[in-house]
Amino acid sequence: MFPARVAREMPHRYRLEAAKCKKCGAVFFPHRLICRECGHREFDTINVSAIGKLISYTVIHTPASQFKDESPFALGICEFLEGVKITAQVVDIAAADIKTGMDLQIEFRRVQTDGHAGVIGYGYKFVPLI
Amino acid sequence: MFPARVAREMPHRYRLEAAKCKKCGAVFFPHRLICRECGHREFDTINVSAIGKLISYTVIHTPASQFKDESPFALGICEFLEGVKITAQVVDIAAADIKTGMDLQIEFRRVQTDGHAGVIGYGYKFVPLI
Amino acid sequence: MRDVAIVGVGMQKWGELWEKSFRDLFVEAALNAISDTKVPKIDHMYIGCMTGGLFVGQEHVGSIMADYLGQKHLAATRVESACASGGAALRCGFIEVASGMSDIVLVGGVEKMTDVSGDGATYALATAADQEYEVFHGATFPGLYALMARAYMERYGATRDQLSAVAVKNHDNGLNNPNAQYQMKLTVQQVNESVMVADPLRILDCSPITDGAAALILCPLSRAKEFSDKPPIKIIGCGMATDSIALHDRRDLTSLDAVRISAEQALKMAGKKIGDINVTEVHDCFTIAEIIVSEALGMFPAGKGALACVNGETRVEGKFPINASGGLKSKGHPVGATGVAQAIEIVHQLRGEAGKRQVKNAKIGMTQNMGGSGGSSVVHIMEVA
Amino acid sequence: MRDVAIVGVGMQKWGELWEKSFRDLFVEAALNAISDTKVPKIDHMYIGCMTGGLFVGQEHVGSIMADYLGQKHLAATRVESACASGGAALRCGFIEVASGMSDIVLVGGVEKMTDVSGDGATYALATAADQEYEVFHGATFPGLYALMARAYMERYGATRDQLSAVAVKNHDNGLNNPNAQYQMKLTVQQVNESVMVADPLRILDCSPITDGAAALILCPLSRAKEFSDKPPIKIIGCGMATDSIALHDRRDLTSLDAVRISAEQALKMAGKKIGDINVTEVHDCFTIAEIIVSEALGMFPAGKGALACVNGETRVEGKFPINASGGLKSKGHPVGATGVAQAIEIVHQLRGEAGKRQVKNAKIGMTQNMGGSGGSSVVHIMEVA
Ligand SMILES: [Zn+2]
Ligand SMILES: [Zn+2]
Repeated sequence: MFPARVAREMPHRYRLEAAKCKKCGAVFFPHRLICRECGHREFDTINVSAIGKLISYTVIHTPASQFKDESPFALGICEFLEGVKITAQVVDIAAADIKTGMDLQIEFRRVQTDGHAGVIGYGYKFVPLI
Repeated sequence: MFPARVAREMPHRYRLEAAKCKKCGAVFFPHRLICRECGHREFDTINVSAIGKLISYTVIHTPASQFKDESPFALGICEFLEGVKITAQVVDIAAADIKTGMDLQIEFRRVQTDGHAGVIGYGYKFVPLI
Repeated sequence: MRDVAIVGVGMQKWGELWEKSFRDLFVEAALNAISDTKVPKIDHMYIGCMTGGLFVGQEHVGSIMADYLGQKHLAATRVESACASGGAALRCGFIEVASGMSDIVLVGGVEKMTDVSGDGATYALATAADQEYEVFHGATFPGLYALMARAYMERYGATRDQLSAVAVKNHDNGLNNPNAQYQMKLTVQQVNESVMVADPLRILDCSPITDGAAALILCPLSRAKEFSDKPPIKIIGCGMATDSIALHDRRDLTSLDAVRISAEQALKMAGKKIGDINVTEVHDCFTIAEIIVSEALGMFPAGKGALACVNGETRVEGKFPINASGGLKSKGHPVGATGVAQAIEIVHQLRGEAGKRQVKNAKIGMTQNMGGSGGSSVVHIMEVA
Repeated sequence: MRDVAIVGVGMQKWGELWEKSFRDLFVEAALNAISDTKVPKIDHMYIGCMTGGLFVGQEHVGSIMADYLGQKHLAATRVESACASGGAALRCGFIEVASGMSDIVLVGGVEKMTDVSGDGATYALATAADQEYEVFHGATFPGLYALMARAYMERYGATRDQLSAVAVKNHDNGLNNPNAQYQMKLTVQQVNESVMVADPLRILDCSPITDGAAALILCPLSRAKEFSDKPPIKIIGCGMATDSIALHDRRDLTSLDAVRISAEQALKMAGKKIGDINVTEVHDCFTIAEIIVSEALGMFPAGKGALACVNGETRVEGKFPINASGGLKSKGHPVGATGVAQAIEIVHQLRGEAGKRQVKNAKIGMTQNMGGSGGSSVVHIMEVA
């Protein structure tokens, strides 16, 4: 059985579900109960598009314990068509080849081998376009 | 090397050192920087006497994880001649034989096998008089 | 100091709310409170939360909750006093409005306790006790209250049945509270025979592990009519006190001095006597706690609290109705939220909207919220303005 | 609201204080603050602490600290806003005295960070970020500020040398502060060549892991002469704001809106403009933070903060002296204590007792304390009364 914490985040982490405000159209990832832009409380569920633009990145050399084995690893923020920005690891590319402004694609991967929650965590990572 | 946290508590946990207010004589275990009774800030170091009187006890059936192996175990509060009261496990006696008001003696034992701090913790426990 | 009123309240049905995250729990309760009013915006927010760090790996509680509440840039302060975090947050909110620093303040409380294992929750809760001189030796919260219970029973001759009567009474009340986690009737025998947790306390002496949140809206009394058509509830007394963190450092295991002192302060500020209070919510984290608290508040002499409950004096129709909501025992105990939810129950009682658990002619109400084994206590007194 | 003054301050030399426990650290600083005054007793206490739970397994911080401070039954409230916990505690204390609820309030801050491993500290600090949408993916605090640093450098053409200039300046100041953790001179080259932590940030861009505490005493300005012969320092402005907890949810990675808004609030309350401020302590948890904060405060236009530091404008003798104390970078950063220690430095500066790091003719001072990657900010403005 999945721990509740993993199950709860599955729509976002596994299916990239976002919430689009029915009133003003603002998009939030993950979902919210009230729109940060207009205060409306009803949303449509949409999916974040698969390709985003990298707006900044870093290479982390001193991670928390559950990421020790992968260190150093790149972490970036991508901006997507819907207006949402997402933080995730940038993988399958050498650090020297990562450039701000490049397009990256979202893929489903194992993220943590064993977090403080004591479970294997799966979710999205950014990879280069094929 | 001892972690700092263990070394810091050694005077209290290993040697039962208490602080006696130089002004009003109140005794504190562990030490304090200011007397809770009179506000004085100078103390003499004394040792808590080895035998105390049990003023209440319980038998814990649902402990935190580092005490799982010993569950159920008795925990009591003893009052000592110097006026201090101390909480510790009551061991080497069947739960049914523990009585409020009985005299118990302090002994040095292993207390935790592996706490959240990740170290083996030694300290005092209460045992019956020989 | 300006007069301060509660003009809106909100929570949700509490329980093991696996589908609701820490942030969603809080936002849901806060939106319910906002919807209970006509306030246009919030000026400041206080959030009671005992340990977001250990329960969900999330501190910086003010920032995340202001963000997800959709209140851009809202200043928000998280407040902690163990299980009295909610009461401490209410005190801060009261002072913020009384001072004139802010007009509209949201006071909330939240705890998400079921994302960790039972062991993990036991560890997290034990951080309210002395980590080095209680917890290191194996003390748990039921264990500390068990030490108080045995001392009380031996000194005053209180019985197992008398402890159980507290749980039975609170579950009877909780049956009439749709937001309660456990809406089920208990018998003395069921409590007496339930699984041992820390002798003499059994599982049905203990409040449960709960996910939940609660929130209320404060404003200057002079502006209350702008924001609500319901009767404004004025905060007339506020007291807070601490005691030694370690139970063994108290002068007496069967007394709760922080409770006594915080109640004396609040009564003095309100200009009331305990006999003036019509309805009270107290911190019954364990059956023994409600008994000793009722004595510390001055309702009953030392050693007589257990019998008073058995005699019905603390029932909804009694002289001192205690925990008409069902208390922590039946309603649940998401530690950071509890103090705020206590105030919400008093608001419902004073507004006359408590339904089947309504205390008749309730004009003045009191809340008592406790941290740890009595290391802190916060008391509020409210009346219909 | 009553006028409020700071009449006493205390801390200790910060560092890796292995021999001092969580409780002793706090009590030592609090006793030093009390000894700096003639106050007979404390009416209430606020304690800033980010995560006693994760660093030392101790919550219920108010109870344990009141107990070990020897102040029987003193009401004490712990306040958290991540690394801005100290600033948030000062805001609460200011309001408590301003309201008339209490006359003498001790505001303290404490963090004991070296009882856990480096990994453990990284985890504990990361709970100030979004646990589910940043930390889950591997974000650390240096990592988040590194994302800001790269965006800033690429947008404005800031250089590696310019980041390093901030560290060099703050270490130069720290040489003159006997309480600073690192009293050592740095060169641009040393910073540039130090170990990489999160590209482009290196270890000497980062504030250290520190054990420490700080405390100050507040009272109504009208009573300040009773308690101290030193010039009372009046709090004339107080601002606080939040922003999204996740860095990626901000409108712009190179701005800090919570800082800008909290500063605007405080300046408005004080009736001052940024040009009126003679001395400022800001939250330089990383070199890039000081640069962006100096812009958000309105000292320099966006993109010009890095150059302003290089040009000496933020040195003790510059137009806008920043972090004369050495800042978090040299003084150390026990997260819950930092905001309180910033106020202590301003008190020393306004009293004219800052020795070799004294800013000339300092009459008005400002503190800016930040939580997380900018998810909260608290600003205070003070002047010699
Ligand atoms: Zn909208
Ligand atoms: Zn003394």
